[in-house]
Amino acid sequence: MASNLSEARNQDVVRLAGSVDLEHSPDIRRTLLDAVAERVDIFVDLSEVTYIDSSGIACLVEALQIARNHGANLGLFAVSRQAMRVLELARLDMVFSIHDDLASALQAKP
Amino acid sequence: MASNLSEARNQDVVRLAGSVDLEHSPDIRRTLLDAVAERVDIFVDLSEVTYIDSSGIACLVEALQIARNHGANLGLFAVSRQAMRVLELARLDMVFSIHDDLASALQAKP
Amino acid sequence: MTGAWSVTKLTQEPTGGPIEPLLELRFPAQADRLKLVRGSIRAAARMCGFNDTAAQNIVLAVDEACQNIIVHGYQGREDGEIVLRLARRRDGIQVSLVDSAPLVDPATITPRALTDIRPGRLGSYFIREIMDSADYRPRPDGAGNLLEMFKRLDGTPWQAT
Amino acid sequence: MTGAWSVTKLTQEPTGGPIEPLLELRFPAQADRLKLVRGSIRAAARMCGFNDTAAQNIVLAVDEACQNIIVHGYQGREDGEIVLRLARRRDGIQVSLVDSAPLVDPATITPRALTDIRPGRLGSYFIREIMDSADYRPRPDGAGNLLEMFKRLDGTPWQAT
Ligand SMILES: Nc1ncnc2c1ncn2[C@@H]1O[C@H](COP(=O)(O)OP(=O)(O)O)[C@@H](O)[C@H]1O
Ligand SMILES: Nc1ncnc2c1ncn2[C@@H]1O[C@H](COP(=O)(O)OP(=O)(O)O)[C@@H](O)[C@H]1O
Repeated sequence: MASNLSEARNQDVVRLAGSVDLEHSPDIRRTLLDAVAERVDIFVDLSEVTYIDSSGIACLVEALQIARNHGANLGLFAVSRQAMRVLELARLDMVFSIHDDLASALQAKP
Repeated sequence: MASNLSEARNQDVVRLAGSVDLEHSPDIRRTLLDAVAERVDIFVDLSEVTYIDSSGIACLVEALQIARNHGANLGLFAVSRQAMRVLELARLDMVFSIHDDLASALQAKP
Repeated sequence: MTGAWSVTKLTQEPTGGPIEPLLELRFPAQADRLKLVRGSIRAAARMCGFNDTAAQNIVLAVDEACQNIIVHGYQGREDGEIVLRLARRRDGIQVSLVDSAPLVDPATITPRALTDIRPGRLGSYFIREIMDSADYRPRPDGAGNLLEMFKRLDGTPWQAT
Repeated sequence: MTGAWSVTKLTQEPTGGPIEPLLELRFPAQADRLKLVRGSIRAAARMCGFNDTAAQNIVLAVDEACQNIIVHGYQGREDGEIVLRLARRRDGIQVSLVDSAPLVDPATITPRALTDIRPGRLGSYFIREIMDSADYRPRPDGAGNLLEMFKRLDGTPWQAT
């Protein structure tokens, strides 16, 4: 129920937490688009996401598209059970590269 | 939010779980009163209690009184944070004997 | 405290600024419905700025007030309904409960004494312990009761009147 | 599926036995209110017999339908209100949403195709994926829309009409 959302930018890692929903997606979208604007690979930590809706998924998809247009990538890691359920519902679990943790995400960098 | 309540009688241990509330307290009262009717010391496991209200507390108090009238005791152990908060609000944390786990509860038996 | 604990400064002198409606819930006065509203009360309290422990206490107080309407107000009448309104004020949360039960005499609502170790009178005790005010009065149309409760954000303790 | 996905067997031929009202919620059509109702939807779905994963999916579907009313129906109008009714049927959960927004043409509600990798049209896609039916029609008084959704307990997949 808690909607506390924290985003921490640390190099190429963005951490989303709490409810990634209509209330918070405008801020989250800004954060993600700022991150991908730098044209480096971005990894998004979804471990603390307790709720995500279509507006949250849309932010991730939009950022992924921009990253790819730059020849970069946007990967997800430590995806919470709640977030994975919704990614699977959206059939986007095969579209994003999804990693267990940051270490394997960095490993997988081409 | 879940209201699944399970009570397992095992010798002198009663386990309460889920919501110990107005919906479930008639059943819980029956279980506790049956237990204390046997005139032995009873230990109640509250580790899985996610919600308890006045009707749940009332069941525990009534069973405690009957146990004491028999010269027996009713102790609580592994009290969940939610249940402890309510026992403290009711100022009953000093009335019940409260133990960390079943082993220490049995140890404390006079 | 002098017998009843019904009239408080809150309703006489609302000083907390504008009241912002958050959510209204309407449900049959039955014990198995209370689990459906607890999450909303908790989330509303969080939205008003309470920490999670305080929010859980507010859930308990409101739940107890609903239970009293179910058990004492409607006395098990199957067609009873409860309306629960949650509103935000700058200085706290305001919770209103409306029923269509026979009029309550607030003087009969006597919480247990602290030293009482008996099964009853815990509900009103929790309400008084947790909330800053609880004001029972008849609905304007006389067709039931209105219970107005308020909990301040700063946690100032209960003030008897 | 033929264009719109609005008319289903459910409303033409209710076969699920009596409908038992569980809870009605009424709130301003604003994004920050949705967190207040999610817990109730989840608890109601559990009460109707759904497991927790199914209940969380139902929360998502109903939340998306509310979002569409907020974003597309009221288009940010501040005085809009949403009424959400949760009811139990022997064979599942029935969820109704009432608004006072301009009438919706269900034919314009076109979920994304599975292969679409674009940010939009996910809301109606989730509703269709999760629920067994979603039936949009005008309120009897014409003053807004009524969306009637149903999810069967046995999980029979979506049936286009
Ligand atoms: N909504 C109400 N309508 C009528 N009487 C009430 C109501 N709330 C409380 N009371 C009265 O106040 C008494 C104390 O209530 P409470 O402390 O909740 O304890 P209990 O429900 O265990 O009696 C009740 O026994 C009842 O007589
Ligand atoms: N309640 C509604 N009122 C008006 N139009 C709606 C409503 N719900 C859906 N729509 C229409 O259906 C389209 C698809 O909705 P949806 O799949 O939720 O995606 P999105 O909200 O991202 O556009 C919307 O763009 C809108 O045109």
